[in-house]
Amino acid sequence: MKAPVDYLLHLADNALVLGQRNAEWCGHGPILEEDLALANNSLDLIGQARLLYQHAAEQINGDGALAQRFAHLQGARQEGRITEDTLAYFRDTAEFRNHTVMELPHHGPLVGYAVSERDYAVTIARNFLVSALMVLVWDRLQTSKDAQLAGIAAKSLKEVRYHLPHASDWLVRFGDGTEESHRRAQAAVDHLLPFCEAFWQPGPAERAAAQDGSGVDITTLREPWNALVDETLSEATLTRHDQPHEGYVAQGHVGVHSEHLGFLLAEMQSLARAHPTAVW
Amino acid sequence: MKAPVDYLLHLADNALVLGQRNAEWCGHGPILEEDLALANNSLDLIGQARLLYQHAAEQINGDGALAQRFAHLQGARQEGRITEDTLAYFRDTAEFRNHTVMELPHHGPLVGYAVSERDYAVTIARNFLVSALMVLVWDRLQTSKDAQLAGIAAKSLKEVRYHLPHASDWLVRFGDGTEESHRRAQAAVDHLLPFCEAFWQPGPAERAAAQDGSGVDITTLREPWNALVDETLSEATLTRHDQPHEGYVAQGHVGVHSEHLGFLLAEMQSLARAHPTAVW
Amino acid sequence: AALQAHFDAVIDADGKVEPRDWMPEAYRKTLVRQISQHAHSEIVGMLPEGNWISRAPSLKRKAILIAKVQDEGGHGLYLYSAAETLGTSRDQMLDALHTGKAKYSSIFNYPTLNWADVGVIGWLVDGAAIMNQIPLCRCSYGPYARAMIRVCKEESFHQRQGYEALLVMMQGTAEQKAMVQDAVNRYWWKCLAMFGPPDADSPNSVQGMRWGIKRISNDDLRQKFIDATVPQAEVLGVTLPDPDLKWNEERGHYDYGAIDWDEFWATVNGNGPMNKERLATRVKAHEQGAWVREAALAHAAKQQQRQQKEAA
Amino acid sequence: AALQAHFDAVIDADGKVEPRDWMPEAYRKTLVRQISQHAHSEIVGMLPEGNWISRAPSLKRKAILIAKVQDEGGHGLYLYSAAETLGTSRDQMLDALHTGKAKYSSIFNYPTLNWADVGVIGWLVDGAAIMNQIPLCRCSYGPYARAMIRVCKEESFHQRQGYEALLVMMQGTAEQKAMVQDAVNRYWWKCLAMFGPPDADSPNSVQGMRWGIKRISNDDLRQKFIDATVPQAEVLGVTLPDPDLKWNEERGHYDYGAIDWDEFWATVNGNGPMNKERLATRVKAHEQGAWVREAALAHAAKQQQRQQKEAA
Repeated sequence: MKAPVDYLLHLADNALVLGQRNAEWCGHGPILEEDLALANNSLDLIGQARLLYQHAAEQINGDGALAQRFAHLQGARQEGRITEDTLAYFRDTAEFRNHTVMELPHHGPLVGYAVSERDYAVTIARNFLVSALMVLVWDRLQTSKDAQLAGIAAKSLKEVRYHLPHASDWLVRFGDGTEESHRRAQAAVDHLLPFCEAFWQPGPAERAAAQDGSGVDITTLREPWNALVDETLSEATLTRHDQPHEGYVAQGHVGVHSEHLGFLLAEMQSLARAHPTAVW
Repeated sequence: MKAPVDYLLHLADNALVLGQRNAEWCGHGPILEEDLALANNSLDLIGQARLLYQHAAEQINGDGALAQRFAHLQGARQEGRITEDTLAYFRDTAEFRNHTVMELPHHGPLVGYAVSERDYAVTIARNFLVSALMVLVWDRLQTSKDAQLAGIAAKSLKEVRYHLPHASDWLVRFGDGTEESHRRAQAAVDHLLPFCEAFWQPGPAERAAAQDGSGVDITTLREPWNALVDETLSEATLTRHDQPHEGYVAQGHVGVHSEHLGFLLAEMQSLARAHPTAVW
Repeated sequence: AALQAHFDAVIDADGKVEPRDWMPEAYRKTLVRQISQHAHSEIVGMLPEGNWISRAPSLKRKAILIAKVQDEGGHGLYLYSAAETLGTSRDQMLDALHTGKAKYSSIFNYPTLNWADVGVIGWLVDGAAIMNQIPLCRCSYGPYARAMIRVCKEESFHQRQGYEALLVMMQGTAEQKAMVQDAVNRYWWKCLAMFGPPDADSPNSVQGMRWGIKRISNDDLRQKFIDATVPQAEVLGVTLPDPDLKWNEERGHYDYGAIDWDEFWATVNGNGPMNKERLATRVKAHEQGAWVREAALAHAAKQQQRQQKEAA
Repeated sequence: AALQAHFDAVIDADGKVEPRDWMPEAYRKTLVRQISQHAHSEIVGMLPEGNWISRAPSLKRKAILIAKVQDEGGHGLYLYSAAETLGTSRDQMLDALHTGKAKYSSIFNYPTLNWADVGVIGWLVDGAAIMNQIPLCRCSYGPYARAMIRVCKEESFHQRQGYEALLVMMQGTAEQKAMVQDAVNRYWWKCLAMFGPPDADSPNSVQGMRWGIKRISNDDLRQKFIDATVPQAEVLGVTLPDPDLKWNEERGHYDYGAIDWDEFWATVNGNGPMNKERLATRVKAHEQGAWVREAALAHAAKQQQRQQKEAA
């Protein structure tokens, strides 16, 4: 069996959008080793996204109703068929299904068209919070009833098992480092944690996948995720202020994003969209 | 007679790109009054660009050879004809003919994909240097042999006669203000002045227009421009370090831009290019 | 007591209170709070629309949008001036905004996610704002009433422009129509909440009515807005996202569904989708602009010194 | 003197000098200068290509580009390590770069203006770099020679990838072909200048040859590069922007036109199109990363203290 296309797109969009963000540091990192580490993280994520989009594209091309649903995406097709690039480069903001936290810029809360210096603490805190989720998700997805997805999960799990300690080691260094690094790390965690609440409010695609055994019931991962997060935050001498969660829960995974994704996609898709029939 | 299309595009691109940059401050200005002043400046510039693009579009649509040259621009056409929006939204970076100085971000020298806070001193210094040029250019173009361009010039002259004192008053406040504002203003002027050298190296379109009487021989404006610049810099207690000019002269006006224009256009054109047949 | 009697008489006669007139402290405070909140809303309200200036899909729309956002800044300016006539400086008001003491319209704590949001803000948000504001053109405090006359005139213009932009989009591609519907779906309920809590739960209103600062109740304004908007939505060809919305012959009004007041209050209390982002952006602009303001002051002081020397 | 004699003997026998060996101060200095300059070139060289990562037009090309830029950073790392074996720290070398005392390859002072620039940098810039670097794989200083073997292997891979990307574009749309030609037009002459001034004007070369640090002359390398590249350009279908470029049967080489050395020297001396931008970007990254490095040090110190306490 195959996982629902929208579930694959959710996983793929998460990986692509975070990979796009992390690659922004390339050439601008605080230490050369970190330029390399983030480039590596980004490469892994884009690799995961490609496998997931390819898997989704195969299903779309093989199913008349799905093909119809995606018929408006005309770019980067090969012999009329949708490719990984059609899905990455020709969907609009509202069609992306990544969690909002993936698309946030590397700084504190600001509106979409504000500019600000990048803050490595935000980058590290996000990579930590997301990797802590994904080690759990990919581990479970190894036993997905969708064998192809299970294979992608096994590969991705190996990768995220590098990402998580990288991010958590740095978060500990920041939290338990200097006064400035502690302040930045705490601010980053305070900024990002509320966006993580969305992890536990699965959308229709995640629920469908959990039901048919191709996906994971994400709500069962909340406790182990909390344990991972609490352990590292405690080692980092950082405090959690997000419980209980009050107010808005981010909805990127059901297509209602922050103001930031539009700008990210405008840049990412600009060249591909200017040449929709080109092969690269 | 009509001015050469490439000359009109040069003037239009200057106005549009600087208008786009100045509008970035909207909602982020240092004082509410400045948000309004820059929005006003931007509105004037976009208004000028529209008149110039419309004038260019008429010529292109009315001339088979020109129509052929622009045939690859398929977006935002009306009944198959090129519009102002075709020219603004569907040309690529290398087809833009604005001076490089117009496209620079509101900060000091950095590569295209670097991020930095905006510096109002850069904004003001650029508006000053450019307005000082354009009061002279529009004044001369009032007697262009292209009557339509002469009309646009008369209107634009009135506008830039507001822009110039606005920018020069602020430049004086900065130069003759606090230590920090002086330092920022001097750095901005040092950063931007070398890009102005390009004003005096007209490209083929400007030379053709000067020759046929539709344009202005820009090199004759160098002295009066220097006088305007020197007077204000002196009042601002700022120093000119750009004479004699050594090294690279910016070439945006002949299509070889900085790394910044690509990002500006990616954002500006994103929505229009995603919907090339739409009417807004 | 004579002063109070005079004030009461002016109010009762539907006259205008002017800055030089005596007024009760509570009246002054209420007005400062309301006018500055309105001014802050204009300023914060520049951000959601400002978000689309760089990406406006045609030069004409870009110019219209810049002009509109500029008008909002202008409204902020007159409203701050009107509030200043009551003895509170712009700096004090900005400080109250930046420290979270003063509020602004909660509608601006939602993001603008597609280009149609700009049109929908014009049509629905400005439309709702006008409904709220028209009665203020007759409010008892002169400077506020006069500012509101100008604001309302410009807002009506914006509302028509917004609606017109949506009409064009609804005649366009399938994607354009989908954008409009998506924007309407996200904004409709938030606009209904703009009129404030139901009259039963609205404690400030009675005193406001007495003072001629508030003239029509929240629920009445909301009903008026709905009744005016439904036919416009039909002309446009969008569906308003309320299955309970239907004409009630008996009442002579549209019935409508239940507003999610929990969501409204969460947003008012700082937990909406963009409260932190909007406020932090304003604070950042102000802080990063400090050197500009300081430079202007320093230069003015130097100029004055020089003039005094010359005069001496 | 015995040390000098041993050193000379190793050099003459084409042997390897190792970090523990005695070496003349001038040899050490020359190597530090050359290796650190090379390392800086790798690091600064991440920027022109890094400029296109966010806009790479397909996921495959995005992944290839990230991997390539990452490799460049990796080259920077081994080269800094090789230079550190000569007793200069990475911090010292970075400081020399950031204060403008150390140079980096001037080719990176040109902007990347369209996507084909990425392919052209792989094909021509990396191609020229490899020509320069292959002889260094046999250079007399062991750590440098070994670093260069790895660097050259990866660079050759990048060069083939760059060329392959261009081949695909040249089979594509008219716009894609135009991008490739435009990029070649902008980079061709700069690449020829990468081999350095003509032999007649190149004073450092003799000592470098003697020490086995430089093994082939600038002009010879340049000719070799041109001879190798012209047929590749033909296969690709691009025109090299040199009307004087033609096969000289007699010499068995391509003749070529005059290089604009004024432009070259202006750029080397800091007045190229992007010298300020490249350097300022590196300085900014370093300065803004200071708190990160300080945090790592502070945390390591705390850890150590805790371990000592536990041990006590």
